Amino acid sequence: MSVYQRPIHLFWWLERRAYVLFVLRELSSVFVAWFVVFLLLLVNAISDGAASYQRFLDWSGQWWVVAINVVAMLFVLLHVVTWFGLAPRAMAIKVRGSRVPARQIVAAHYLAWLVLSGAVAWLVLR
Amino acid sequence: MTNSHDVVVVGGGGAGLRAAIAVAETNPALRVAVISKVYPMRSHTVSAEGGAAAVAAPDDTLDEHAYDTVSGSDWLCDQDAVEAFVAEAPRELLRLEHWGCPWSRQPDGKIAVRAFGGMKKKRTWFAADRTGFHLLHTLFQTALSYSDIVRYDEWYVTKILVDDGRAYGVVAIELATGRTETITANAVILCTGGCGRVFPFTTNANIKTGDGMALAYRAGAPLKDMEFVQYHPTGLPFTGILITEAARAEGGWLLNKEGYRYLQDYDLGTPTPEPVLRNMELGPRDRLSQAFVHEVEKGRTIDTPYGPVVLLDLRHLGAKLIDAKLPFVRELCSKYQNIDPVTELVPVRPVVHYMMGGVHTDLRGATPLDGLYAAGEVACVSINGANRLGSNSLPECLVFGNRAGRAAAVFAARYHREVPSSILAQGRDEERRLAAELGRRVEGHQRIADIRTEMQATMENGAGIYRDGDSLTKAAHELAELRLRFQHAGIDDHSTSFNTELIAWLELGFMLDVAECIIDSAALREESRGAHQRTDFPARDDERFLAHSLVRRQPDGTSRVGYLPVTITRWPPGERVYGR
Amino acid sequence: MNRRRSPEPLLWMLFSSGGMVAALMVPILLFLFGVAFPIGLLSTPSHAHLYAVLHNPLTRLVLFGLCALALFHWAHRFRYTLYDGLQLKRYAVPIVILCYGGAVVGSVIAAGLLLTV
Amino acid sequence: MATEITLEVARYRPGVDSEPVMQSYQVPLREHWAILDGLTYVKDHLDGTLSFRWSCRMGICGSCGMTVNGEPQLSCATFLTDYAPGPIRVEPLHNFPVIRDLVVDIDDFMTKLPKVKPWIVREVQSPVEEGEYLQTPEEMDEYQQFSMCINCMLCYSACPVYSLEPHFLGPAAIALAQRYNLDSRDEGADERRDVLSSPEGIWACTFVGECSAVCPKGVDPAGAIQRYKLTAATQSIKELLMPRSLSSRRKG
Ligand SMILES: Cc1cc2nc3c(=O)[nH]c(=O)nc-3n(C[C@H](O)[C@H](O)[C@H](O)COP(=O)(O)OP(=O)(O)OC[C@H]3O[C@@H](n4cnc5c(N)ncnc54)[C@H](O)[C@@H]3O)c2cc1C
Ligand code: SF4
Ligand code: F3S
Ligand code: FES
Repeated sequence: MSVYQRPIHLFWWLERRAYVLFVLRELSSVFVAWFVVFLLLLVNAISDGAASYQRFLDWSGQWWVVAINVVAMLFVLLHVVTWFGLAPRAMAIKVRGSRVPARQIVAAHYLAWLVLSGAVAWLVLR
Repeated sequence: MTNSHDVVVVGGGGAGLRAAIAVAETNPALRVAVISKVYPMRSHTVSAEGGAAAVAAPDDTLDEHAYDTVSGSDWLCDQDAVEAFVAEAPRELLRLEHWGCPWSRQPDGKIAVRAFGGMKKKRTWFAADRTGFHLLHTLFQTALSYSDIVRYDEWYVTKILVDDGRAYGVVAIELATGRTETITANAVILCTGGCGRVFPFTTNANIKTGDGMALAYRAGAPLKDMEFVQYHPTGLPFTGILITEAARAEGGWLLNKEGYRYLQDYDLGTPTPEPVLRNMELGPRDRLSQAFVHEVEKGRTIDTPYGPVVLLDLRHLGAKLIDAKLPFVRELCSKYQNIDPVTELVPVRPVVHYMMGGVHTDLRGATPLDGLYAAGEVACVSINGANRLGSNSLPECLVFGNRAGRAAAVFAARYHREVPSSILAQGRDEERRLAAELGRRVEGHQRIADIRTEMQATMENGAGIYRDGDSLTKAAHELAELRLRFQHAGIDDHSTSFNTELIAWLELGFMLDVAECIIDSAALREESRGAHQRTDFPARDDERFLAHSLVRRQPDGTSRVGYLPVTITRWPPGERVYGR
Repeated sequence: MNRRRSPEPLLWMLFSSGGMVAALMVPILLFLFGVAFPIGLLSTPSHAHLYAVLHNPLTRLVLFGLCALALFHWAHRFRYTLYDGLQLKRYAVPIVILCYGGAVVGSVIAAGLLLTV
Repeated sequence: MATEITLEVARYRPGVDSEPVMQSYQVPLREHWAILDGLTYVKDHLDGTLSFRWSCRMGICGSCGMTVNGEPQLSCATFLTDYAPGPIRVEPLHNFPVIRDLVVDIDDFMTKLPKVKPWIVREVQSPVEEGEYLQTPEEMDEYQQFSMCINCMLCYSACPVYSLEPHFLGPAAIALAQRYNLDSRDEGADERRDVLSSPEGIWACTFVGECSAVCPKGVDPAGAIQRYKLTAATQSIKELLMPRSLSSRRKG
C-alpha cells in the first residue's frame, strides 16, 4: 500500500496563526534568560559600588539596550498572558468539594501578580 | 488468501463487541475475531441517545418491564424471549457499569433512571443523552483489554460461506488495500445492525444498509417480521437526526401548528403539565408517528421545504435541566437546525429509525443455519414484535450479544471441524467475482446513487407509516425494475485502495434484497399491528396473524413468506391501552 | 526506560516554577530597570538605597531563586524550541548540554554574584 | 446568496499520483448543508471515485475528520454557508499518512490506545450481583469531560509535536488514560504511569494547546496532559524524597 506522507517544512509553524503564537510564546523564554543576564549585570554593578552602578545606568540608557528591553518586555508580557491563561488547565483546585472555575483561578493569578509587582515597585522606589 | 479463527463476529457495534467479549470469557482458548466495516467505535450504536432499559428501582419489577414490552410489541414478540431479556438486562447494564460506563447517577452515587415511551415505570438507565456513545466506547475500550480478540477494522464482509447447512466463515474485503480474503471459522455471529438506509429519511447512519440481513438471507437463513419498520416521531426535518425520546420523557411536549398538544385526540390520554408514564408524549412510537400522519391530513402541521413538521416544545424545562440531562439535544439543535431549544420550538417529523425484524434466531441467538448466530438489531429473537419500545434495543444488544457469544463459543468448541475444501473453493469464487465486478462494470450507465434514491422513494411511498395492498404491489414492481437497473450500475472507480464506490454498490445490492423482503412480508400481512398499519386492513387480526412472518430466499432468487406461531407464556393478547 | 530515573519530571517542575516566578516578577523588574529608569520615566533610585535592599539576605535569596528558576525555564523551553521549531532533535545531546548546562552555569554565576554583594 | 459553491478537494490516488492534486467541484450552496453534504453530492452526482469516510452525520462517530481551509474539522459539523462565497479547500487530516483522497491511516493511534490501558483496572472485580460501584455526580464530574472523546483525530492533526515526533502518544490517548485515572472506580493509575510518564508520553507535549482548540467535543486533552504532568512530577519528586513511600496507589 503506497501512502502519501505530507512533508514537514522547516517553517511549519508559519502554517497557522496559532502555531506562530506558540513559537513566539516559546521564544519568550530567550528574553527571560536575557533578563537574568541583565539583572545579574545590575546586581554586579550595585555591589561594585556607586561608580560602577552609574556606568551600568549609562549603558542601560543606550538606545539599543532600551530597544532590546522594550522587545523583551513585550515578550515577557506575552509569557505572562499565556502562562496565566493556561494555569487553570493544569490545576483542578477544589474548594469544599466543587471545582473552582477557571476564570477565578486566572483572576487569582493576576491579582497575585499585581500585588507582587506593587510590592517590588514599592521596595525599589521607596 | 485464507485466515482462520474459531469464532468470527461480523460487526463491532454494541452487540458485536459484547458477543466477542462473551466468547473470550467463555472459552479463552478460542481464537475470536471481530470484522467491521468501520472502526468498531464508529458503529452506529454510538449514535444512540436516550438510554437503556433494565429494572433497577425498588418499586419496579421484571414482570412490569415484560408486560410493557409485550404490550408495546402489540403481542407479536415471543414472551419467553422477553422474560429472558428483562431478567438479564439489569445484569448486563451493571456489567457495563463495572467496565466503566459513566451512567448518570443520583446524588447518593446510585444509578439514576429516567422515564421512556411506553414504559410504566422509570427504568431507563442513561449517560446524559449520549448513552450509546458511552456504552459503545466502554465496550470498545474494555474489548481492548482482551488482547486475544483479533480485529479486522474496515473490512467489508460480502458473503457468508455455507456448506451442507453449516456456516464456515465469510469472505471480506480490506478497504484500505482492496485485498479480499476468505476468513474461515467454526461459528459466525452476525451483529451488523439495522437497515434504515433502505428508506430516504432516517435517523440511521450511512453504514446501516442491512448487510447482515441480506448476507444471512442469501446464505439461506430466513428473515423474520421484516414488515415492521419503526418510525420515530421526532427527527430533525432535513437531516433526519434524532431528537431522543428522552426529550419527551424529561417533559417535552408535542404541539401542532396551533400550539395544541394533539396527541390527546388519538387515545393517548389527557395532557398534564408534568410527564405521566405511558401517557401522551410518553406513548409508544408507532402510535405517535401515526398520530402525526392524521395531523397532516387535518392540515394541522407546518409545511417546510423538507416536508410537514410538528413542534417539540422543551422551553418550559429550562436551561439547567436541558444542559444536565439533554446536552446533546441542545448541541444537535443548535448545530444542525440553528435553534436553541431553551428558547425556541424544535421542528420535528417522524423518521425511519429501527428495524423490528431481522434474521430469525432462537433464544441463544442461533439461526436455523448451523454455526450461524445473530444478535442486535440485525437479529429478530423476537422481543420487539410489531413495535420496539425505546431504550429496549441497547440492552437487547448486550443480553443477546452475550447469549449469542456464549452459544457460539460452545458450538465452535464442541463441533469443531476441518473447513471443507468446498468452502475454500467458494471463497475463491467470491474473490474472483469481486475482482470481476471492479473490472467489468465500466460501461455502466446507471448511477448507483440514482438507483438508491429511487429505491428509497419506493419504500417510503410503498411501505411508510401507512400502507395498503396497492402501494405495496406498486412498490414490488418498482423494486423488480430497480433490480434490473442495478445489474447495469456502473462503477467508475477501479482503484483497489479504499474504493467506497464498490462498497456502495455492494451495499445497494444488499439493500435491494432487504427492501424486497420488507415489501413482500408487508404485502402478505393483511392486518394492522404495531408499526405495520394497513389502511385496507385497519384492525388487528389475531386469528390469522398472531404469527411471525418468515421470508426465505428461493433457489431462483425470489422470496417466499411463511409464518411461525408466536410464543405466549403469561400475557394473552389484549388491548394496547395508553393514557388510561 | 525506568521512569524513576527519568529526569523529565524534575526538569518540568523546574521549568514550571521558573515560568511562574518569571511571570510574577520579571515584568515589573524589567519595566523599572530596563525601560522606566533608562528613558527617564521614573527617577533612578540611589545607589545607597539599592545597595541596602540588595544587602538584605531575603532579597538575595529571592533573586537567586528567580535567576536559577528562570534560567531552567529558559533551558527547558529553548530545548524544545530547538527540537520542534527548528527540527533539531537529532542533536538532542548537545542541545541538552547547552540548555541545562547553561542554566547550571548561570545559576552558579548568580549564586556567586549574590553571595558576594 | 450564490446558488453554488466550489469545493477544492485533494485527490490522491495511490500508484497514480505521487502527491495529492486538487480537483474542483461545484456543489449547491444550501442552508443546513454541511461540507459532508457537499462531498456526498459530489460522490452521488459528479464523481463516484471520490473517497472519504463518514457515517453518523451527527458529529458523534468521529469518522469524517478533514482539513477544511487549513483547519481540522468534522466535515459533518461544518457548514457550507459559513464559507460562502468559497472556494472551500478540503484536504485529508494532516499528520497522518494518506491512503486515498480524503482517507487517512489512523492505525498508529489504534496501536497506541491499548498501551495506556483505557479500561477499568481493579485489584478485585466485585461480582455484578453486588450491584453498582457507587459514584457520586461530583466524582463523575472529575473525568466526565475526558470521556467525551470520539476518537476523531482532529487533535492529532493539529498537534505539531505529533507531526515531528511520531512516537508521541498524543492528546486523545493521554486524555483517555486520564479519563480512567480520574474515575473513582479505577485503580490502574500506577499501571498507566510508565507509559504516560515516558519521554514519548506527557513529557513530549510542549503545551501547544491546539489539540484542545480544535476538539469538537470539548475534551481539552491539553488540560488532561498538563494535569497529569503536575501529578506525575509531584509523585516523582515525592518518591525522590521518600524512596519507599506508599504513594504509588494514588489517583492521577
Ligand atoms: C439515532 C439513534 C438513536 C437511538 N437511541 C437508542 C436509545 O436511546 N436506546 C436504545 O435502546 N436504542 C436506541 N437506538 C437503537 C440502537 O442504537 C441500535 O438498535 C443498536 O445500537 C444496534 O446495535 P448493533 O450492535 O446491532 O449494530 P450497530 O451498532 O449498527 O453495528 C453494526 C456493526 O456491523 C458492522 N457491519 C455492518 N455491515 C457490515 C459488513 N458488511 N461487513 C463488516 N461489518 C459490517 C458495522 O461496521 C458495525 O460495526 C437508537 C438508534 C438510532 C439510529
Ligand atoms: S480529544 Fe477531541 S479532537 Fe481529539 S480525538 Fe478526542 S474528540 Fe477528537
Ligand atoms: S497540541 Fe500537542 S503539544 Fe500538547 S497541548 Fe496539545 S498535545
Ligand atoms: S459523520 Fe460521524 S462524526 Fe461526522
